[in-house]
Amino acid sequence: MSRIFDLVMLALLISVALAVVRCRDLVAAAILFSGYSLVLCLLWQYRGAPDVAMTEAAVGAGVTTVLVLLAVSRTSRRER
Amino acid sequence: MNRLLASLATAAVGIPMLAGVAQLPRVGAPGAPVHTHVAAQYLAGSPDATGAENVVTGVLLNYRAFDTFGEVMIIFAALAAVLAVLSPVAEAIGMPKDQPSGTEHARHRRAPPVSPIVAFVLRLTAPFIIAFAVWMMLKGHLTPGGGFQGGAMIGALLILLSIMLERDNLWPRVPERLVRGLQAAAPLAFGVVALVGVGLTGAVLALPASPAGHGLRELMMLTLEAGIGIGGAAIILGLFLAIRGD
Amino acid sequence: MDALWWNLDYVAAVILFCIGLYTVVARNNLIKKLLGLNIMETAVFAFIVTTGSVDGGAAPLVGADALPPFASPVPHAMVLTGIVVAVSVTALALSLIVAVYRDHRTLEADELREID
Amino acid sequence: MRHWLPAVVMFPLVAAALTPFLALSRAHVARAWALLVVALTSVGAVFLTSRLVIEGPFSYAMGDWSRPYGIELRFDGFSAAILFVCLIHLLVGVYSSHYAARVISATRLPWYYTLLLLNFGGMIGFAVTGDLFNLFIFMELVSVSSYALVAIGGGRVAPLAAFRYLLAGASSSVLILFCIGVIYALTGSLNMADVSLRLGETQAPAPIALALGGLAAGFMVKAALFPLHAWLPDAHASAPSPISAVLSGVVVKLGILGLLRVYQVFHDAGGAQVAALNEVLVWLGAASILAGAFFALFQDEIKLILAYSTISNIGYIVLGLGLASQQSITGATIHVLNHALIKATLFLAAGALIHQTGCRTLHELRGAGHAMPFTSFALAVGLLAVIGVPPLAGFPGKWYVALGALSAGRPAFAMLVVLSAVLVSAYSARILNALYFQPPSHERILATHEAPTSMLLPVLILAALCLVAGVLARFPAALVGPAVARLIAPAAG
Repeated sequence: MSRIFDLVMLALLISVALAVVRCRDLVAAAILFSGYSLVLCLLWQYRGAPDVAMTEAAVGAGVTTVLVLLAVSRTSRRER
Repeated sequence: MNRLLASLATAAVGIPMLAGVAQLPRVGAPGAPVHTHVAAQYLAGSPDATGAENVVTGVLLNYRAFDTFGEVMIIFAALAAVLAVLSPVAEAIGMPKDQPSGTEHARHRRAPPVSPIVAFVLRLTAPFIIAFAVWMMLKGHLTPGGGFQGGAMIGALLILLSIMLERDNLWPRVPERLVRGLQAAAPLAFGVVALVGVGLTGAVLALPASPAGHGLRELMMLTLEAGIGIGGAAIILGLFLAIRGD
Repeated sequence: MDALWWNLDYVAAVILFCIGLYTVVARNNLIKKLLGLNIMETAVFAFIVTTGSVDGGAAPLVGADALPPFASPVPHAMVLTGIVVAVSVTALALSLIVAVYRDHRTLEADELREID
Repeated sequence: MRHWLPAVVMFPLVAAALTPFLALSRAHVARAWALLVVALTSVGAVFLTSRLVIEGPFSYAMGDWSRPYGIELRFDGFSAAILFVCLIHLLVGVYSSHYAARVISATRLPWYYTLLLLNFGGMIGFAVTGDLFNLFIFMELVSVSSYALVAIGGGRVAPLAAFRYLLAGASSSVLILFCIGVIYALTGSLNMADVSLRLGETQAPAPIALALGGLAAGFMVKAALFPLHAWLPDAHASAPSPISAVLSGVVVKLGILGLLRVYQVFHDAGGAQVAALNEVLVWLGAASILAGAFFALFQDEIKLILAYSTISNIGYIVLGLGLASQQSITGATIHVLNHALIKATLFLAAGALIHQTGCRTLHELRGAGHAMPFTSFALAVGLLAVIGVPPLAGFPGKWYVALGALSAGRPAFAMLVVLSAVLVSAYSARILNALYFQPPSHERILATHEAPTSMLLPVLILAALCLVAGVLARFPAALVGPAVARLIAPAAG
């Protein structure tokens, strides 16, 4: 059973990563990247690494996404 | 043409990786060297050797404290770097006059007002976020969590508060020397603990392991956790304010 | 080939790494390149955490009632530090992007290449 | 005082973190503090090197945890390079007072000195650590401070060049971290000496080849070896001149020192794979020599010529490593140190020319030799040294590499080393011709006077050192000899 959960999470991870890459709107890409970090956080919590999961959630989903959105607000939102 | 080149480069890196990774010990195999060599010693000797039931914090603050010192220096270097790149280039000779930063500030001040719902929810949850972050910082060596996770949480909260309070200029004017002191809290904590460690145990970054020194070891670990937390929060807020253009 | 089936987690990490590398090399927008770099970094972190995992392993908390086997704590310490390094590099990259936009008013690599 | 080794690393870094607290926005306080810190650390470096000469390599267990449970700092022949790191950072600090005040805006100056100290401490940490993950952390610390120092001068090209440098550097760092993860998965330890032993026992050739190839590729990007060099010219040319001197003199050598550590770790494990890597390094080194010198011929901006010259000189060093004979690796290590002095002289002298005349291209700098005699003299000494003219610093490194090529039974590469001096002298002659033998075409050349002493003194000291290092090359060779011998010794396993 545990193997299935792993494979589902990994498949979800890869699909969200592809979505981040293909998405033209940078704000949407930043939000998707925040989702990517949360899926990663869940996977690590399941893998028995609570410290790392918490850090990835707080820093990866939190701070990185806020900084990317801030930079997008000061530059251009659309990727040509 | 560019896409072909990129996919060739990616394949040139990816395929050897797959080949190499396939022969690694099976994922989760208990007999793998990852579990039998150094990690086994850490897990076996952890509570008394390092004074931390959370072995990851024990590794971060005791066995490999020098790594964490390097990590703390890197996040400080990021703050120095961002401020070096984005500080206004006003009066350097021969430099085109940068756009007057005055308009930059005005643009932020006219940012859309924060909706009352967000303001109320934030005022309601702020104390709980702080309580949880401080608890995680100070209990980091017993339960999952630690200095940096608490610091990141307080940093995120300060970012939210800065957006909300700055609009109706309640944002406190903190003297610059205090700000720079808080931002250097983590390297300072490591410097102090290293010196005290040399005094007590004769080795840099060593925490006193003898039963008599357990109380002192606990205090030194808390100093490190608090330094990392406060330093991390101040730096994350500093990064946010710098990239926003203050 | 069954080795690849058992190490599927590693394979997924390598696939993520390749997605990130392709994005950094092929995509045109500087912010998208940066997101690709972040995907590469998180892929390596996923790989390192997975190397430390053990079947039915609990978190490395050796409290009174904790039962072995425990996940290896060293990869967790490495990835914790790695995440901090990643956010540092990302913050600096974003400030460089803002500086580039302030001078050139564009973030597209091909337009920027014509300027210098 | 056996705590010198950790003190030499931690003191400059904690002092760097305190610089903004002490200086706030007063640049002169930051500069004085930085110079004091670098001077004190240099005393420690001299003490450590003297202890190395007396006792041989020694190590220090951080946190009193013995190998492999804690982090171990190890000071061996290659770590003695921190003497040159201290020297160049000291002279760049003195040089920066006048130069930086004009080029960098007042609000950024305190951060300029903070980043310089961080770069300095990170480089020392990288040179003395004996732990793989610690190596990665100090490499990142040096990289982050270098990216920002390239962009601190502002201008149209600098931020973009810094971003490209960041992408190349961060991608190679990620690859290096991945390989450290593979090594940890294989051996369960991060201590270099312990890993080297345990790698010899594992029978998994594919991951060992992956780790070796990945680490080598990552450090090749950091050292800007030929096919992976695209980020260097713009970054080193658009950075402020004192930073270009630090980048080309010290930071680029981080990749070479990394390669040496990789050789030490994989010495017993992959005999065949290490031989294959040597072959790759030999051909890439040769290509780097020619490509760097060739591209330098067609540049008009003086700092771009010097940047491409760095790529060419990295080619000599990597060629020496690839030939894997006692003489060639000793020659490569000597050239790492001497090239740091030469390129620092060249970039600081060129910076003085640009600072006084405001002109950056050879065409505009015509006739500057007569207007600024001392600076141009130092530049000429540096150029002769880069060609490899015997008494000067460029000669011993190349000479040992050529001898090493002969003893390794590959005379073609010895010929390449000697003949490539023609290409190098071509671009050097272009600069000398523009400075001395052309009538000044730019009106500002006539009006300029010599650079201020705070800039002139470091340049002249470095020019003198180019001569001293050329004559006294025996001492670094002796210092590094045993470390190189251990590298060549046949695999124990």
